[in-house]
Amino acid sequence: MARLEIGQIIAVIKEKLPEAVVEEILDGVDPFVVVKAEQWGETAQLCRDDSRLGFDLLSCISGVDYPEREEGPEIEVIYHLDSTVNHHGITIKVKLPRSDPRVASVEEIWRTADWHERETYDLVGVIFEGHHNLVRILCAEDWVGHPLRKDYEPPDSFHGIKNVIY
Amino acid sequence: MNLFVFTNFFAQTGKDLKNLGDYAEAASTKWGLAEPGVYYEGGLFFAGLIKWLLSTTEVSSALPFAGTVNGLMTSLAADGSIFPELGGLLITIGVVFGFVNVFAIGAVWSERKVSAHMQCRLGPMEVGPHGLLQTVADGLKLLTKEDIIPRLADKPLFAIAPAVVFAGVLMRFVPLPFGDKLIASDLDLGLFFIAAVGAVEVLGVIMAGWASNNKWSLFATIRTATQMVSYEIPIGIAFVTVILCSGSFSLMEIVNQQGGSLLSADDGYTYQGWVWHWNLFRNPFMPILGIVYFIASLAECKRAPFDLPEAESELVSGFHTEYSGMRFALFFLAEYAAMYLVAAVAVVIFLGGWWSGIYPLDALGTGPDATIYTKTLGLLVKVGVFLSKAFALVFVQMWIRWTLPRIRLDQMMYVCWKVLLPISLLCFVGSCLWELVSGGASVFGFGIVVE
Amino acid sequence: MNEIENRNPDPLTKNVIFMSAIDDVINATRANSVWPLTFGLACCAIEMMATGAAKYDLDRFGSGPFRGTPRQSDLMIVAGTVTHKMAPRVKRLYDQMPEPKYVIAMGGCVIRGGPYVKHGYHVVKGVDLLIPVDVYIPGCPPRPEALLEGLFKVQKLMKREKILDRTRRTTKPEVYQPV
Amino acid sequence: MLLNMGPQHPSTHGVFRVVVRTDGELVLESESHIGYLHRCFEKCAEGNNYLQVVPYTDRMDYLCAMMNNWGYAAAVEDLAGIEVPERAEYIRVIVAELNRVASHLLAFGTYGLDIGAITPFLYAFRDRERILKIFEKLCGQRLNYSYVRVGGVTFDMTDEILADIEAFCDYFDPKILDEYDNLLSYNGIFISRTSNVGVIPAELAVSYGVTGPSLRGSGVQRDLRRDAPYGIYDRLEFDVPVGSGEMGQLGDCWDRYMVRMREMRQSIRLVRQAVKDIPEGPFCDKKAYRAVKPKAGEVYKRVEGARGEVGFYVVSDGTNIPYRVKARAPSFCNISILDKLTSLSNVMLADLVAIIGSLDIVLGEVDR
Repeated sequence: MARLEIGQIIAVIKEKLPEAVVEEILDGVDPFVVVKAEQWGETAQLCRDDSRLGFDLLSCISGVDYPEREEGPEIEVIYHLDSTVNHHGITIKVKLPRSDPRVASVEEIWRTADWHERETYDLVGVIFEGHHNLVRILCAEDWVGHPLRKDYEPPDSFHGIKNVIY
Repeated sequence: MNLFVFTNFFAQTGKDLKNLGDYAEAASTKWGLAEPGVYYEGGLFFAGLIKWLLSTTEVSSALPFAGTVNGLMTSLAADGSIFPELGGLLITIGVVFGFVNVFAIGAVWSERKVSAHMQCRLGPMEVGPHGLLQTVADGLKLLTKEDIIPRLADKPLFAIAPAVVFAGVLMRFVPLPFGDKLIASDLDLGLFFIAAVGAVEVLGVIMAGWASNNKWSLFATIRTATQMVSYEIPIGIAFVTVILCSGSFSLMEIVNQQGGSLLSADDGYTYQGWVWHWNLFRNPFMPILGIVYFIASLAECKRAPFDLPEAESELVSGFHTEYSGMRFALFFLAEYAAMYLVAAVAVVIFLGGWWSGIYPLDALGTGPDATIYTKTLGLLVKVGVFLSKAFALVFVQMWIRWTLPRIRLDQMMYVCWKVLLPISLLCFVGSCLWELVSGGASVFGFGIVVE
Repeated sequence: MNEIENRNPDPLTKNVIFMSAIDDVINATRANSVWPLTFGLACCAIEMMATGAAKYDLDRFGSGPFRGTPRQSDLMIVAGTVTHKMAPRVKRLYDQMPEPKYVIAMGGCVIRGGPYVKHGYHVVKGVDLLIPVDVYIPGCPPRPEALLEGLFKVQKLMKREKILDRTRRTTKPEVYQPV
Repeated sequence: MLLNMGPQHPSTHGVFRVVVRTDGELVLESESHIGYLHRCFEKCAEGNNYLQVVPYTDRMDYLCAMMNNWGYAAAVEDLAGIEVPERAEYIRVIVAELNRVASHLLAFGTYGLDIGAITPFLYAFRDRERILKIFEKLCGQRLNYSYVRVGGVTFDMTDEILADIEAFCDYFDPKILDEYDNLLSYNGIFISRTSNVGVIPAELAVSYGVTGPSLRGSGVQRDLRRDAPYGIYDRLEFDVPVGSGEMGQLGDCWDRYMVRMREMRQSIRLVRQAVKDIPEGPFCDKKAYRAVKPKAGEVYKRVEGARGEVGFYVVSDGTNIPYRVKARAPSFCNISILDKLTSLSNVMLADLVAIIGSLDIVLGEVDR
């Protein structure tokens, strides 16, 4: 297989799932596409299985909290996909409402998503539907809140240990 | 000091029970150690020592604690002030215990130094010259540490397990010579005793691991049980082969044979003892068997690469994970004592014991024209030769430990059952046939015929 | 003599000269055989390993044997950041060590949270909120020489111990009980 | 039997906890728990300005801090459109490759320790000290250098240090060949302990996001230095060693270990080339050195660290404080495969230690 440019990759996705891509921003430092949250599961499956794309490596899942968006408070989940065969990559974003951020889990497609999704749930509070074990991974089990939300306030003390000292 | 006060006390009470003077006189005549009625004033100990050194008669093993020390005590008892058997017992225990402790302290220090120099380091430097007193400091520190018995542990078992392990090792020193005439007790079944009492140590380790109520300890326990029980077998076969060739279980006897006619010409050894009379060169199978024994003995005393029971990276600290303070120190002592023990047994059964393998050197202090000085010198040489052989093997053990990685449990079992055991059995059969065909000749063709 | 007796009201330590001689011997052995617990948490652990390794060689001072189990160690070098998730374990390991025990807080994170003091919501701001600390070594991470210096400080502390005087330990605050 | 290994355990390379269900010595399944060193890197990054974040990146993967610095700096440079002087690029390659050697040395040493050989550890540290000495001369720190910064590097590389580096290469290159291979790599016990243990098939490795030497040990030809060149790597010659399965199945612990050993040699080769070609000129962008204020936007930048792909996803909202910095830590993905490996085949407890060691994790990076 050959290396594809970003435009060609988007074309392949659009060819199979015409509804999925809602927004594509190609002029930034890093081009990215925004995929409809409801269709993310199918898109992910396509990205891995289509031999022209061949995104077999999920590099990273990041969650970013945007409480002050014009469109309303949002949480973005960013997937950085990579292909070890074709040596190309793509950035896919899924935008979720901040009040109820739910998106399909892709841990069956890329096994590495298991821990990454747990981490995103832990720190940003995105709920990945279909994940087999969506519990906190980095913070303590009984930690309260999602620290990377912009309005997060750390607890004054945790289990009797003073946490804020000034 | 206390020892002698203690002995004297018993001697005083003993006087009332029995006419000790008569007994002592009879004994000294029997041993030919002291002229009857001679009273040693002052310097009692040294007088006895000189008297005993001058004696040429071989000490037999008629009494339970016969042998050198007891012979010495008997000569001391000539004045009727020391009850010989008890004194011999106490001194024997003292000597063995003292040796074990001093050796362990020295060995721990040298292990740390050896490892340090192998690893481009210096090792202990601050306590005493070149850190010589480092282990003493460690030992005293461990003595004064808090002794923790975990709440959920099986308390009685937990408490006595280190003592059982240590006793298991210490008991095996009983039939082990340190040099010519220097033996706690020359048991007739010496090698058998060593092999049998080895099981006590396993028992202690199992007790320790089980009683700790710690899963890591339990793992170590199971590993120890499998390992030590399995490796008893190649060791046992090595013992059997040596016994078969020598015709004796007694360690003294086995060593004496390897030295030839030196001290016991009247016992039927008609040849001069040289290096090739050592058991190692007795037949072509013996060197292989020696290596098998050495490997198995590494496993027996839990040294690398068989240090699975205390594998630090896997089982935290193995069976003594929960032990602190002095109880842990006892395990430590036992480990180093066992290191010396297996090395010394290897020296006895394969490497000619205290014989240097050079006839003139071995002959020092024997014969009709021997003086007190040559006799003393000869004794010292023999002790030196024996200890240096054993220490050389201990050094090899250390060397291996700091070089090789650890093997896995299944590989350890594989090595034992599928490599060492068949090889040792082959060597056993081979040695049998060799003895049968050659009539006891060594591999170099020199006759070793024991009548 | 009166003066000395006044300083030692404890009847057990009345025999001052004898006891101090014993103290000296025992303290000397303790100070020269400080076995640290293998307790590396983060970056400082690498420097702790480097201190034990060839160039700096902690073994020269008798502190070579890093013990894997707290039961056999005298010194806990808390090397690295302590987090809230780890805190109960640190406390438990400290409790498992036999007396007399000492703690070195190695590195900025252990002293007061280091660079994570402001935004590190999950970082314990100083291990002395959990366990009593004897010697603090600043640095991020401290150099091996600094750790050696910390060890000497601990040795100095050990040499001041009185074997029958248990007040030093009991007056140490029970700072934290895991909930 | 349920057995809890860690967080304080000699062989877990820090505060990593595995709960294993065992049947005797056999490990039936395992469950990894991380987060005992969660130091909130991402929260800290949101509270400091772009230049102040650099020291936090050191403390993620403290064994190859240079690469983490570089990853972050490159991300911010892309975002703010800062040109890095050519000399700085060369210096970056030199320090990063030296740091890779230092990191692999430590991996070699601690792996020996895990397997039960203690002496290799000391040997590795002896040689590692030489690299640290060079770094100390260069930037005054032994571990967390913060040397590679946005717009260049902190200090210039003097000729004296270059000479030191060359001397180190001359000393070290033949050394790996002879001493280390004799000591550990081809030791019979070592091979029997590591070959055919913890075999990661290539597909599984990719699916689990395993990168770096652990992925190359499974025979996958993937190295960002060659596949997606950054810095000046496209001007330098080097090979990408991959596992060959010469001692057992492809992708076993021995392969992963050996890839690291061979990579050290390639790193030395790269250092030699960079030292030879290093141009004169400025070593940093003085303006970027004082303040960075990129336009709103986002970037994901990856570099090849000693453990795999170090990625930084940086979002800017136009101020001098990053809106969000997400770090993609290679160890985080690499160690997530552990549970799968124990369920794939029945490993023994000693093998579990060998597998963890061969994945070469740094907990500071796993938990961040």
